[in-house]
Amino acid sequence: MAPISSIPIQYYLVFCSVLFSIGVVGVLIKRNALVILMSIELMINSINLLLAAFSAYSNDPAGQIFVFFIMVVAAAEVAIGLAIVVLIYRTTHSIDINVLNKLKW
Amino acid sequence: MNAILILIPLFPLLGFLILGLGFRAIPKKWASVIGPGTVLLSFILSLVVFFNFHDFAASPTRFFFPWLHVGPLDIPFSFLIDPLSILMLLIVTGVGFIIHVYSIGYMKDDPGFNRFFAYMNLFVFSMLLLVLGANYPIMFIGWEGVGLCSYLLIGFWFRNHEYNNAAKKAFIMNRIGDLGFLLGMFLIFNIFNSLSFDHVFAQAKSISFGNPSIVAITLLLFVGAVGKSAQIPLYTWLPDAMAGPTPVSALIHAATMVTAGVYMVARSNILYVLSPATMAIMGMTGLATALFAASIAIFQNDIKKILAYSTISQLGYMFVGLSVGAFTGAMFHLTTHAFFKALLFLCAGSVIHALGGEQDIRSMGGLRKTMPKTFWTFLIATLTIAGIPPLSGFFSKDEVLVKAFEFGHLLWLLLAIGTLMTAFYMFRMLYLVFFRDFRGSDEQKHHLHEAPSVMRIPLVILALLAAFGGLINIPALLGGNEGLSKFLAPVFADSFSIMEHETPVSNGTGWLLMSVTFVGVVAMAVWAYFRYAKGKHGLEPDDTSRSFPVRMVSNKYYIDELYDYLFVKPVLRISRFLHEIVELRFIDRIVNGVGNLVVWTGSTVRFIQTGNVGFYMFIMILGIILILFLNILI
Amino acid sequence: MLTVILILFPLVFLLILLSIRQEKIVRQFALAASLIEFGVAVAAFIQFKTSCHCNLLFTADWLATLGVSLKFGMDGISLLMVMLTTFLIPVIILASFSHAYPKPRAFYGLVLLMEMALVGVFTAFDGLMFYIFWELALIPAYFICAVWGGNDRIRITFKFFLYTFVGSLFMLVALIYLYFRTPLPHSFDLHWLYAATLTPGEQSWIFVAFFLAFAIKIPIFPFHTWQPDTYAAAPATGSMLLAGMMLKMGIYGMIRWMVPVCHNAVQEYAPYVIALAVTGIIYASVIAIRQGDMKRLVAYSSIAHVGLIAAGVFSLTAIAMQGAIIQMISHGINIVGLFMVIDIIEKRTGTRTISELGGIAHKAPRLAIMFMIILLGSIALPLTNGFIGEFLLLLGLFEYSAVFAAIAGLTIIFSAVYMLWMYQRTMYGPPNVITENIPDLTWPEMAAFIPLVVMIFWIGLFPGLFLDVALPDVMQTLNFIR
Amino acid sequence: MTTIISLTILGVLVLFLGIMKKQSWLLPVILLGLVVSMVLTIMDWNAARSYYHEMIIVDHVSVAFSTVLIFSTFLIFSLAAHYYRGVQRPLDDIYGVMIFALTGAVMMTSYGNLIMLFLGIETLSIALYVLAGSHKEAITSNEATLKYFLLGSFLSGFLLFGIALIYGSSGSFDLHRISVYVASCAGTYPPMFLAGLFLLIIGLAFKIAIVPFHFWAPDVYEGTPTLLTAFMATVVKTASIVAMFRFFTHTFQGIHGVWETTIWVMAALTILLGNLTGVYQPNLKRMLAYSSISHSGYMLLAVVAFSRMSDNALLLYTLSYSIATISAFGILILIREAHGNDYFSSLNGMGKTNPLEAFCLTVSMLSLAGIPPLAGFMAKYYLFTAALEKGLVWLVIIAIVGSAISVAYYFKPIMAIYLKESNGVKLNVETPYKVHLMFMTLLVILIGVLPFLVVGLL
Repeated sequence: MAPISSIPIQYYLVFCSVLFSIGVVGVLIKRNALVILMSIELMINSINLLLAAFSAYSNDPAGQIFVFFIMVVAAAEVAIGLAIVVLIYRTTHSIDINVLNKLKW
Repeated sequence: MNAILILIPLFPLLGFLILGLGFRAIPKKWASVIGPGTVLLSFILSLVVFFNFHDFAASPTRFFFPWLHVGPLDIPFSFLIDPLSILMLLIVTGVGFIIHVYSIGYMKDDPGFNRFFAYMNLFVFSMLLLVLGANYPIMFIGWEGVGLCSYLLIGFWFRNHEYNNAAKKAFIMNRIGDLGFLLGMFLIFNIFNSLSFDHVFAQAKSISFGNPSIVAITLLLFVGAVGKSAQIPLYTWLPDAMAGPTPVSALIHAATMVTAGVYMVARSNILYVLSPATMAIMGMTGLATALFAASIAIFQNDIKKILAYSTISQLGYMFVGLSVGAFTGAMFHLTTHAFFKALLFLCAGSVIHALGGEQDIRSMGGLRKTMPKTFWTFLIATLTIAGIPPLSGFFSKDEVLVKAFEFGHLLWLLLAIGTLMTAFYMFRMLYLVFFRDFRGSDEQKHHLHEAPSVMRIPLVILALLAAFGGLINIPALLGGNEGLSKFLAPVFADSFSIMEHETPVSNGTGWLLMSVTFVGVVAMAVWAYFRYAKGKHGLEPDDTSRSFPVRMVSNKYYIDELYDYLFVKPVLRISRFLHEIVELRFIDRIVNGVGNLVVWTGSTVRFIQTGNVGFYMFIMILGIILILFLNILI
Repeated sequence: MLTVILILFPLVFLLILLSIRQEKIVRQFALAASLIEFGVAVAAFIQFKTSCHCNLLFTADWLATLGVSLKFGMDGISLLMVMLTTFLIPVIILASFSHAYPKPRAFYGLVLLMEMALVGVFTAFDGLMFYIFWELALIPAYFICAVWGGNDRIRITFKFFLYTFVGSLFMLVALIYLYFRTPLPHSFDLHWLYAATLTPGEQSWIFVAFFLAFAIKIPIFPFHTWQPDTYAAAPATGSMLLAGMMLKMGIYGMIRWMVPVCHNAVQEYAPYVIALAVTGIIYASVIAIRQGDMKRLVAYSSIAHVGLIAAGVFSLTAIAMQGAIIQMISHGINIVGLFMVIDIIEKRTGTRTISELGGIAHKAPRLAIMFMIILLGSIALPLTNGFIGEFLLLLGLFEYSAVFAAIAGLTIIFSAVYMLWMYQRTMYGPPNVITENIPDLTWPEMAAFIPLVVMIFWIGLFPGLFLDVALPDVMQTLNFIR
Repeated sequence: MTTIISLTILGVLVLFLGIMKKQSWLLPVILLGLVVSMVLTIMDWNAARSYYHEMIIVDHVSVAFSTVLIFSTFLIFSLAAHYYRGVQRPLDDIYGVMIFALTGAVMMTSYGNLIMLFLGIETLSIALYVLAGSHKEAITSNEATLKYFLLGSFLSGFLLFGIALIYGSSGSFDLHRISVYVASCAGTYPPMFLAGLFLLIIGLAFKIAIVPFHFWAPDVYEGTPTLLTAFMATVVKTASIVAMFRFFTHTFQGIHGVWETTIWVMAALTILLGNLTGVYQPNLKRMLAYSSISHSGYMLLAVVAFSRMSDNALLLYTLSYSIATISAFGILILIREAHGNDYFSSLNGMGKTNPLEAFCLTVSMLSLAGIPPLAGFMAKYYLFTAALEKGLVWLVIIAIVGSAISVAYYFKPIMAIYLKESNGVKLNVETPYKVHLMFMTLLVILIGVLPFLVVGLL
C-alpha cells in the first residue's frame, strides 16, 4: 500500500468537504463574476482531490480517469465562462453579477 | 259508447283548436257558431249518456289509452261515468252552453272575440276532464286546466295590468291548492298503490276510522279544494277574478270551476267519511267562509264583487253540507247554485253591458223600468238565492240546513244567520240596482237599453232552471220524491253505510226550521227595502269615516293587505336578500375568491423571482442544505 | 354501428363545412347536416324499438394496455339523450338563422363539434371515453359563448370554463382510481367499473369527486353561480346548447356512472344531496322572482328545475328516475324554447330587460302563443311535457321522503309566480315605445318553434313511448342499489 | 451508440460547411443528418447492447427517448430557417453547437456509467451556455447566459460532488455495480452514500428546473433567443428527466423509499409554484417558462410513481409536451417578429388576421393544459394512471389542482386570440413554416386520438 493510505480516508473527506464549502461560500458571498468563477474552480478541484483519494483507497483507476475528464470539462467551462464575463463586461462595463437584473418576476 | 264518451270533451277541444289556431282568419260569425256549437254537441252527447246511463252501471270506468305507466305507477287515460259525473257533465255542458250563447251577445264588439271562445272551449274541455276522469291524475289535468283557463280569461283584457295581476293571483292561489292536491295524490299512491278511483275507494272501505294517513290525504286534498273553491284562507283571488268578462265570471267563477272542490270532495266521499277530523276542519272552514264572505258582501259596492263574495259564501255552505255528510245536499246546492248564480252574473252582465261597463251599484238604480226582462230574471235569481220557496235555492239550502241541524243546533243557527245575511245583501243589491232613480251619468242614461235577445234568452232559460230546478230533489217532508238523492245514492252508498248517522229531525222540527228561516229572509227583504229602496242608505262614498267594525268589513277585513304583508313582501325581501347577499356577496364571492386567491398568490409568488443571481444561489443552497439535513440527519 | 355513425357524422360534416367557400350556405349546410344526424338517430331509435334492446354496441381496442377501448353503445337512457341532442341541434341551428353570426363557418363548425361531443358523452360505455367527450364538449361550448357572446363575456365564460373544468378533473382522478379497483385485468369498460370493489371510504371519495363534477355541470346549489352569468353573457345559441343539452350531461352522468359505481355512498349521502338540491330549488326559485333580465330569470328557473331532477335521481326510486329522464328531455325542450323566445324578443327590441318590455302580445300574437305554450310546459301544466316529469319526480321523491317532496313541490307554486310575472310584464299590458312595432314571428321562426311545441304536447300526452324505452335500463341501474 | 457517432459527425460536418462558406447548405444537411441519425437510432430498437464496458447502454428506453430528442431538434431546426432569415452572419457555429448539445442530450439518455452522465450533462450545458448568449448584441441574452452559466456550473459542482461521494461509498461509477452495492446495503445506507445520492438528484433537478432549483429557468428562457429557448425547454428538459429516470431505474430500485418523499415534495412544489407563478405573467414567453417548470413537476410524477407504466408515461409526456411547446414557440417567433415583444396583447385578434396560426397556438395551449382529446391530455392521463397505480392520490390531486390553475394562463393567449380586438398587424408567414406548424398541430391531435401509436412501445 502506498503511504497515502496511512492517512485515513475521513481526513480527505473532511478536508475536501471543507474546501468545497469554502468554494460554495465564495460563490455565495462574492459578487464579482471572476471570483465566483474561481470559487467554482475551487469546488471542482476539491472534488478532484476527493475522487483521487477514493480512487487510491479503492485501488480503482476509474476515479483518477474521471478526474482527467473533469479537468478537461472544467477547462472548457472556464473558457466559456471567461468569454461570458468578457461579453458582460463589454455591455455593462462591470463584472458584478447583480448589475444585470433585467430579467425577473 | 266509448266513442261518445271521448267525444264529449273532444268537441270543445276541437273548438279550441280551430278557434285557437286560426284565431285571426276565422270570421266572428263562424266563431259564434263554433264556440257554442261544440259545447252544444257535448251537451247533447251528455244527454245521450244520461239517458243510457244504465249501460255504464256495470262498468263505469272506461279506458281509452295508457297515459303514464312507470313500474308500479299506472295511470290510464280513462273516464268514470257514474251519477255524480253525469250530474256534473250536464251542469258543465248545459250551463256552459247557455253562457256561451250569452257571450255571443256580450262579447260582440270585442276584438278578441275568437280568442274568447277559444279559451271558453278550452275551459269546458278541461272542466269535462276534471269531471270525467277516472283517477286523480286525470282529474288533476282538468283541475289545473281550468286554473289555466281561469287565468287566461281573467286576464282576457290583458292591456290592463290590474286584470293581469288578478289573473296571476288566481293562478298562483290555485297552484297553492294544487300542491296540496298533488301531495294528497302522492300519499294516496303510497298508501293504496293506485290512483284510480275504483281501486282506491274499494280499498278504503276496509280501512279503519281516523287512520292518520287518510286524515293526511283528505286534508291535503282539501287544501286543493280550498284553493279551487275559494275558501278561507285561499279565497282572495275570486273577488279579484271578477276582472274577467262577465260570462267568464258566470261560467267559471260561479257555476263550474269553483265548485270543482266540492265535486272532488264528494267524489272522494268515502275517504272523507273515514276521517272525522278532516270533516270537522272542512265544516269549520266552510262555515267561517260562508259567514265571513257574506259579511263582506253586505258592504261591497261593486255588483260583481258582491256576487263573488256571495259565491264564496255559498261554496262555504256546500262544504258545510259535505262535512255533515249531506253529500247529496251539497251536490244539490251545487246544481241550483250553478243555475241561479250563473243567472245573477249574466243579469249583472246585462246591466254592466247596458251601462257601458259601470259596475258600481251606487251609480245604478231604477233599471227596473228600462230593463224589465233583466229585472225579472234578476228578481227570480235573488229570490232563489235568498231561499224563498218554492224556488230551487230554498230546497237545496234547506237540505244543508236540516242536515246541519241534525249535526248540531249551533251550526244550524250560524248557517241560518248566514242565510239572513245572504238575503240582506242580495236584496240590497236588487234595490240599489233596479229601484229608486237612475244615478248614473246622462250619457249612460241615454244609452240604457235592454239586452239583445241572444243575451236575453239565456237569461230566461236560466231563470226557469233556477226557479224550477228544485223540483229534482224535493224533500220527502214536502211530499217530494227526492229524485236527485236516489239518483246519486249509489255514489254515496258506501259512505252512508260507514257513517255515523244522527237521528233525523222530526217532521215538526223540519217545518219549524223551514218557517223560521223563511220568516227571517222575508224580514231581511223588507228591512233592506226600507233601508235601500226607500231610505237613503247605501250611497255613501267609500271614504266617509265609519265605525271601526264597518270599516273593517267594507275593506274586506284587510285580508289582501295582510297576505301582502305576510307572504308577498317577505318573499320579495327574501328574494332580494338571497340574490344580493347570499348569492352575490357570499357564494359567488367564495367562488371568485378562490380564483382571486390563485391570481393573488401568483402575483405575489412571482416576486421570489428577483432576477438576482446571488439570491437564486442562496435559495438553492438553502434547498440543498434542507434536503440533505432532512434526509440524512433525520 | 349506428352509434359510431352518430358520433362520426358531425365530425365529417364539420370537415366538409370548413371547406365550404360561400359563407351564405354554411348554415343551410349545418342545418341539413344536423337533420341527417337526427335521421340517423331516429333510425337508431326505430332499430332499438323493433329489434328490441340490441345495444347498438360498438367495440374496438384503443389503449389496450390501459384497458381503454372504444366502446360506444346505446341503451334506453343513452338513446333518449341522443334523441334529445340530435333533435334540439337542428332546432337551435334553425333558430340561429335570423342572426348573422360573424364567421359562420367557425360558429356552425363548433355547433357540430359540440353535437359530436354530446353524442359521445351519451353513448360512451367506457369511462375514459366518457371523460374525453365530456371535456371535449366544453371546448366548443366555451368558444361559442366567448366569441359570440355579449357583455363581459371574457371573464364570465372563462369562469364557466374553469369552474366546470375543475369539477371534471376530480372526476378524472376518480375514474382512474376506480380503474385500479376493477377486477383484473383492469378496464375502463362500463361494466368493469360497475364491478369495482371499493371500501366504504373509497366509495365516499369517489362519490365526492363524481359529485363535484356533476354538481357543477348541472348545476346544483351552491355550485351554480357560474350559470346565470354565463347564460346571460352567452349568445342565444350558446345558452340553448348549454341549458338544453350540456347540463343534461351532469344528470346523465349521475344516472349512468355515479349511482351504479358508488351505490353505497350514493345511498348514504342521498339525503344530503337531496337536501342540497331541494334547497337549491327553493333558493333559485325565490331569486328568480326578482330577476329583471329574462335570461337570468330563465337561468335561475333552470337551476330550480334541474335541482328537482337531481333530487329525483337521488331518491333512487324507479318512478323518480324515470321522471328524471323524461324531465331532462322536457327541460331541454322547454328551455330551448324559452331562450328562443327571449332571443327573438331581444333581437327585435334590443333588450331583454323585463321592465322595458310589455304588450308584445298585441303586436305579435303568434309569439305570445308560442311563449305561452312553452311557459306552460315549463311550469308543468298537465298534458304538457313538464308535468309528466315533475309529477314522476315529486312522486318518486315523495316515496323517499314526504317532507322533501313537499318542500320541492313548492317549485310548482314559485315557477308559476316568476314565469307568469315574466309573461305578464313582457307580453301583456299596454305596448310601449320599444314594443310598439315589434313584428310577429316569421315562418322560419315558426318552423323552429313548431317541433318544440309538438314535442311538448307529445310527451305530455303520450309519454309512454319515451318511458318504455328507458324503463329496463332504469331498473337495471336501480338494481345496483339493492 | 450509432446515434452519438452520427450526431457528432453531423456536428463536425456543419462546422466544416461553415468553414467552406456553404451557409445555404447548412439546414438541408442538418435536417437530412437528423433524419439519418433518427433512422440509425430506430434501427437499434431491437439491438439492445452496451458499449465500452457499459459506458453506453442502448436499450428501448434510450432508443425511444433519443428518438424523441432528435425529433424535437428536427422540429426546432425546421423553424430555424424562418427565425434566422434576416441574419447576415454565419450560423454554422450556432447550428453546430446545437447539434453537439443534442449529442450530449442523447448521451444522457443512454449512459451506463456516471462518467458518461457527467460528460453528457456538461456537453449539453456548455453548448447551452454558448447558445443562450448567442444573441450577443442583446443585453437580455447576455444576462441569460450569465445567469445560466453561473448557476449551471455552480450546481454541476454539486452534481460532481454527489458522484464523487457515490463513488466513494460504492467504489464504482458503473450503474450496474452501484446497484449491486445498493442491494448489499440491505436497507441501511451510509450517510456518505445518501448525501451523494441527493446531491446527484439535485444536480439533475437543476437541469430539469425543479423547485427550488428552478430559478434560472424563467430568466434564462426569457433572455435566450426564442428558437434556442424552445430547444432548452424541450430537449434539455427531456434529456435531464430521462437521465434522472434512468439513474433510478438502473440503480436505485431498491431504495425507492429513501428518495420518494423528497421527489414527492419537489414534484408537488414544482407543480404548484410553476402554475401559480404562471398565472400572473403578461408575457407569453415567460409564461411558457413557468409552464415548462410546472411540466417538469408533472414529469417527476412518473419518477415518483416508479411503476411499470412510468417509462411509457414519460415517453408520451415528453413527446407531447415537446411538440406542443415547440409549436407554441413557433408562433411566439412570429409574434416577436411582428410586434417586437412577447406580450399577450400582441396576440390580440390573431384569430381574425391569422386564423391558421391562431388555431395552432390554441391547440398547443389546450394540449399543454391537458384538454382532451389532445396529446397533452393523454399524457397527463397516462401519468396520473401511473401515479395512482402506486397510490399517490394526494400528489395526483395536487397535480389536478395545478392543472386547473394552469388553465388560467393557458387560456390567456386563447382569449387574446379570439376574444380581443385585433390590432391589425398581420403576421407574415411563408408556406413551409405554415405547413410545419400544421404538421405539429396535427401531431398533437393525432397523438391524442391515437395514443397507442406511442404508448405501447416501451
